[in-house]
Amino acid sequence: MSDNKKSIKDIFNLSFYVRLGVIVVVILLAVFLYCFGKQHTVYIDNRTTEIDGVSYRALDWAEVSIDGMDAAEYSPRTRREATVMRQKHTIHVIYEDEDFNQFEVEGEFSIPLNETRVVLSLPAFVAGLGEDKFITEFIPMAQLLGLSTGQESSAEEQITEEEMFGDITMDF
Amino acid sequence: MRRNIKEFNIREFAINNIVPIIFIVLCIICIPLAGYSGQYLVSQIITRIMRNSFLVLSLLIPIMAGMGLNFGMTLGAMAGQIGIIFITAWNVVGIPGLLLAAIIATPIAVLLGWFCGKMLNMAKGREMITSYMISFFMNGVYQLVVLYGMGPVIPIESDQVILPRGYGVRNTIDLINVRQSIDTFWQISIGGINIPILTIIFIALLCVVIIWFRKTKLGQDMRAVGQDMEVAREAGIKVERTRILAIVISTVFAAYGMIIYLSNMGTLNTYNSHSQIGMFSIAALLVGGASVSKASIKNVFLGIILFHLMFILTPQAGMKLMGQAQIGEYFRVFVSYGVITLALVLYEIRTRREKAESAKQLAGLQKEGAKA
Amino acid sequence: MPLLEMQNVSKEYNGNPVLKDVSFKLKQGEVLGLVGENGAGKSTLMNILFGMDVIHQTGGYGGKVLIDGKEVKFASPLDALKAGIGMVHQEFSLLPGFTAAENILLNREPENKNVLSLVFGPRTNTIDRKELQKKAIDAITKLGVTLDPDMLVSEMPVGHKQFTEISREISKSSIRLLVLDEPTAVLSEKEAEMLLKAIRNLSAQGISVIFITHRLQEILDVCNKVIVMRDGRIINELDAASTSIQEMARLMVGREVSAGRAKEKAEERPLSDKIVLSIKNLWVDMPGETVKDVNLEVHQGEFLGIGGLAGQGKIGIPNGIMGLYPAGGSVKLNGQEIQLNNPRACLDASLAFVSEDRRGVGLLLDESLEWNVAFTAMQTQNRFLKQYLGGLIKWRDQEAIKEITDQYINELQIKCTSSKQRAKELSGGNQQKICLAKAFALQPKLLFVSEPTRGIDIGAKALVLQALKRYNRENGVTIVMISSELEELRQCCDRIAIVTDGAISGILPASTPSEDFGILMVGKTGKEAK
Amino acid sequence: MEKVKELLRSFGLPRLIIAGFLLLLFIVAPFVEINVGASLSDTLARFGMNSIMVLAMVPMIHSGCGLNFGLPLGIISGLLGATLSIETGVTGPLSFILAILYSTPFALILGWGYGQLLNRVKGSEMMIATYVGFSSVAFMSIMWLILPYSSPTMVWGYSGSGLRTTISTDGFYSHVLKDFLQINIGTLSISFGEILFFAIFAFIIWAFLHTKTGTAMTAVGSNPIFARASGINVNKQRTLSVMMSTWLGALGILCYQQGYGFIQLYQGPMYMAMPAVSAILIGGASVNKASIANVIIGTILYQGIVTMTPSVMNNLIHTDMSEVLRIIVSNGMILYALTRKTGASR
Repeated sequence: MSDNKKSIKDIFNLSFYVRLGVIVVVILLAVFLYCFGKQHTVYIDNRTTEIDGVSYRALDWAEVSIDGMDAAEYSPRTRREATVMRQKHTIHVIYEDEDFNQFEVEGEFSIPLNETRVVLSLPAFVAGLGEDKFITEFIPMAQLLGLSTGQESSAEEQITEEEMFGDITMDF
Repeated sequence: MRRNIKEFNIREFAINNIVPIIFIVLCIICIPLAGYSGQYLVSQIITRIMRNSFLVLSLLIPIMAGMGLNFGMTLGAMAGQIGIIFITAWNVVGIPGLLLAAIIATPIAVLLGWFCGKMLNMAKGREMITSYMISFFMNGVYQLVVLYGMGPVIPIESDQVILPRGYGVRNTIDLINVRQSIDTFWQISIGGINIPILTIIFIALLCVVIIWFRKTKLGQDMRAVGQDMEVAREAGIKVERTRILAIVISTVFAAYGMIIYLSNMGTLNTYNSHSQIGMFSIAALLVGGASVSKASIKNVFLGIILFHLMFILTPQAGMKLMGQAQIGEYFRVFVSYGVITLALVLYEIRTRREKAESAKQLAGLQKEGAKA
Repeated sequence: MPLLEMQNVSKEYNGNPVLKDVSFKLKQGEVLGLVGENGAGKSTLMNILFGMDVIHQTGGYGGKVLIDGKEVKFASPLDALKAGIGMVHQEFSLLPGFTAAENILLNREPENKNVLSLVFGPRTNTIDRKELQKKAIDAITKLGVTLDPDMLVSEMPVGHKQFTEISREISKSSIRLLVLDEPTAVLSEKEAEMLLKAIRNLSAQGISVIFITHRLQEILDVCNKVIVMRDGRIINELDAASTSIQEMARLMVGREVSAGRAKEKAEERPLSDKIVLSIKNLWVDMPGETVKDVNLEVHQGEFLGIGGLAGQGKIGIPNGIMGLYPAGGSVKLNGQEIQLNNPRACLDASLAFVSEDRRGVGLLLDESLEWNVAFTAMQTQNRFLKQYLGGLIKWRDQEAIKEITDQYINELQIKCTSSKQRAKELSGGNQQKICLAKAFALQPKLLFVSEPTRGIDIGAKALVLQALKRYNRENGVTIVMISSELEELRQCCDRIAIVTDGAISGILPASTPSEDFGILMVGKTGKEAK
Repeated sequence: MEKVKELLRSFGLPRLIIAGFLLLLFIVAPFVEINVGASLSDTLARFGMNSIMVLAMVPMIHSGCGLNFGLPLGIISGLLGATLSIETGVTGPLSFILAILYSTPFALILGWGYGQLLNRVKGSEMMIATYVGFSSVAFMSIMWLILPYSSPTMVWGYSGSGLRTTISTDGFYSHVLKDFLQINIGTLSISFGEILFFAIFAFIIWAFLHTKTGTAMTAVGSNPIFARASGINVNKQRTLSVMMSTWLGALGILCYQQGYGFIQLYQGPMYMAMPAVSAILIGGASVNKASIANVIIGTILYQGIVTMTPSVMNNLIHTDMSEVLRIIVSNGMILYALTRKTGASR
């Protein structure tokens, strides 16, 4: 009977630590993959915005490039989207003010980990506000206005019995 | 006398390989009927080998442990799908996304496999029907989790994944962000046919793992348990535990296989992608000449090639022959089920015939005695 | 100091003593022959030595087992293995798809350590094939036989399987004592010779052997001493060099004729000239009880016993005739050829059979006693049926069935709550009586009864035997009874046939002294006795 | 106390849970504004539709062939009978009788072949039966497309060939049994026609099991070696039982169609064996023992749950989980029966 009782030494042997290590490594890997592989959509917004009671006017003309990708031109009230992975990004903005003076601003920003879609306000960025100010959570217009999306009523999907057992003519 | 032996061998060979032979004949008939170009067929076959071989390979280990065809591999597929649902909801893309899905799927698959193994230990001698029913039962549990649990109980927020009503996962999920990310990561083109090297590396790796596994102590124990549980038990092998491990390993591989499969397909049918996977994988393996008690890597690849050739050809052949593609579609379903039935029946009959051999020997002995 | 010593070992099963006061010593390198009839207590003795579960579950044993002079009590066979005791059983415990080497080192394979085993546990170490091969060859050489380590067990002749089994035991490094249970029973003569040589080899290397066999010549050939057991006692300890087959055989079966038993002996009756059943060149493929070539004639109204040691084929005879196992040859009942492999034909010819496998063949365990008693008669003879619509509908006649069942319950004193009770709820003895009732209900002309007293208590035994005897004497039904217990046969039978190696080795009147039967049982008539 | 325990054991825990659950549903029902009378009549109507298919399990369980997962084969015979009957154009109750007559030879021939097959694979009947059922459904899917049916009620309108996936039995035998002898008491309506139809066949099976042949069949299932030693031709009995099961399966689907109002072709019969199998198991049968009582209790419990859960659930938590629950309960029941040690006494 004495064989069946494992002493503490038997449990905490090398194998135990290696296993623990492997589990930790796998969990760390998972966290890393989550951060690394998560895709974010950045809506770069060039429109007049009001933050903390201060109004920032839209830029008259701007050329923006994120992470050195192809630059895009922005006139006032433009919104373009960029899909990026990871959290930390660089942004490079060339803009003109009313007097056609060109300025070049380069900066870094990081997207909150669990935000899939964020809005980056160019005027706020150029004005040199903090990261938490010029990056805001993306709220769909319809939801903002309190409307139903219309999708809701049409797309209520019904799961029927056949679907539960699978279609026998499916491809494989 | 010599000639006799040779004839006997050919007949024996034909009987033992009746399923692959039927398929080869079927494909030979269908190729001219369907009228596809060789290049198209080859590229299709390659795509499908890449898509499915991981799934089919996952069946090998339970066969080695004498537990028959693991219809419970559907459980692994479910685990893989849950992983995929999570990464899609989180918007983790590309190969990192798939890796993350695999990491999420692993503990779920281990748990499900353990449950399945426990159940099968309670139903020794009828593992196959039981694993089949387990897949049905767990399908219900999966529906419960995915259709009602995801959203309110398991926190998932994503319009891409969750139904507009606020809970439950959509019927189909577009996997655009992970679609073929493994295949296109490193791909070379030979004669207009794209060959995904990374996928091939993965599959080759699994083959190596299986070959290596056969050489381990655990692999040896599984073969022992598969041949005779009582003898293995007497020798001190933990039979029950070994059987559970076989199912767990199979389930985990099936989960990875499902992730590869889905990433290749590019869409997830939340409620039925998994349900037919087990059936098709098993049919493919049997088409390759495997039986309930014996299967090798060779069977897997031959099986996938033949089975999918038929899969690609029949709708077109049906179209040309009968004017209805649907006939071909039903035909391939019929063939899949038919192959499984035939293989199971042949296996039973063969086992029976072996048992009857000893009586013949005795009768022979008696005759010899009478002569002498 | 002796390697193994047993002191006053005794054992009871449910109050029945099966081992009484067994004491012996075994020195290192000695070969001890152990002989005795089935049920003499040999297997119980070995079970005690190995600490088998049956022993613990039935209340342990009395006396002492000493190894190297120290008392041991093994909790399980694994403990016995650790102490260096190995056993080779009669049934092979081999994996057909493994090679000899793999079987020899089953679950003791040498391993190559690898990194993955730290994560996934030691079972992911790979097997060191070379080392495995080497160890296997070592064991085979130690045994001194020729055996290809790469041969699959399924392709081996029986002898090689036996060698593989023994090699497995001696490949265990600590092995000091090897128990061989009838190792030569399945071997050809040549193979048996090789095995005997191997035993001598082992003995020369200092391994002690306990050799259980029915082939007495082999005992003389290899053993240093012989222990003869009977009825749970050691009857005599003999020096193998100075004994003879006759002496051993006599000791094995010989019984002191007590006054009480003599009365039970069957009275001598004149044998009818009419032959009811004649069997010619019968072979039966019954696993473990193969019948090779049986020729036998049964006379009208007699009570014929068939005896012999277990595994020799006596049980195969009725099972083959009644179509339960594949059989061939010719069987004639009253001159009419009976179709073999067709149970219905036998039943239609008024043969009946009480199987030795009560639970497997003899009873519908999940059904009522009524069904068990009446079923066969109903199906084969259309009795206990009410017929409607001119016989189109044959309705079960519940009253008639109950009547006949109650009749037999009274006659055979079957203990049950009612005739509706399910058969599996009865005790072994009462189940056996139900089997008899089923056969009697068939009103057969000839009745085969196979091992009617196996596994039932003494009281029930006597009742069953009495019932059979009465049925034979009063109804004039010819009975052929197969039993492993010679004494039992001698109580009821007129003549007793002995089966050895799948054939009849002799038929003697029941009054013949039991030594003569003993000789018939153990010897391949004459050849080994000479 | 011991007796209560014994009773509980014999009744089986899962069965108790299911019965308790159903009882709970009926208790809760009035509080969530569900008409108990209507629910009851619904349950009974479903009982009438499904009971014969459940009854079809009995002969094969009795002969030891296990649960008839190959029921789709019987259903296909029924479908052949149904489509042939409609093809002739006969309407009204007569078409129902015709459908039964037409399906009988198919059921007997298919059942015979199926029985022969099962005799060759003793010990793993259930797995092979499942796949025989599936292959036959797939095969018939092809047949429905190419068989030369011409009745406009059945073939696809636009192509003029191939049968529709669902065919209405309106004007033919829709509700022939359901409307026969229907009695309405308040909200409760009971169709005695269906129940009578079931009762007739249940009686026939019960009576059959009391005849010589029926006794032999039971013995074959109870202990095939005993039966063989008693001179019974085991294979013949098994084949007979399979033929009976298949024929009852054919009748069962016809009975189902008349209540449901539609004939479902193609993949329709695929998974129809599962509800029938789990119903009889819920009723207290095991893999090798079943009685008519098991059929009745099982069908009522199973159909009761199927009808009650959706309405109660919907009114209670505004979520219809009933379909999923049904899958879990019915397959869980089959799983329970398969993994029970006593189920494998042979």
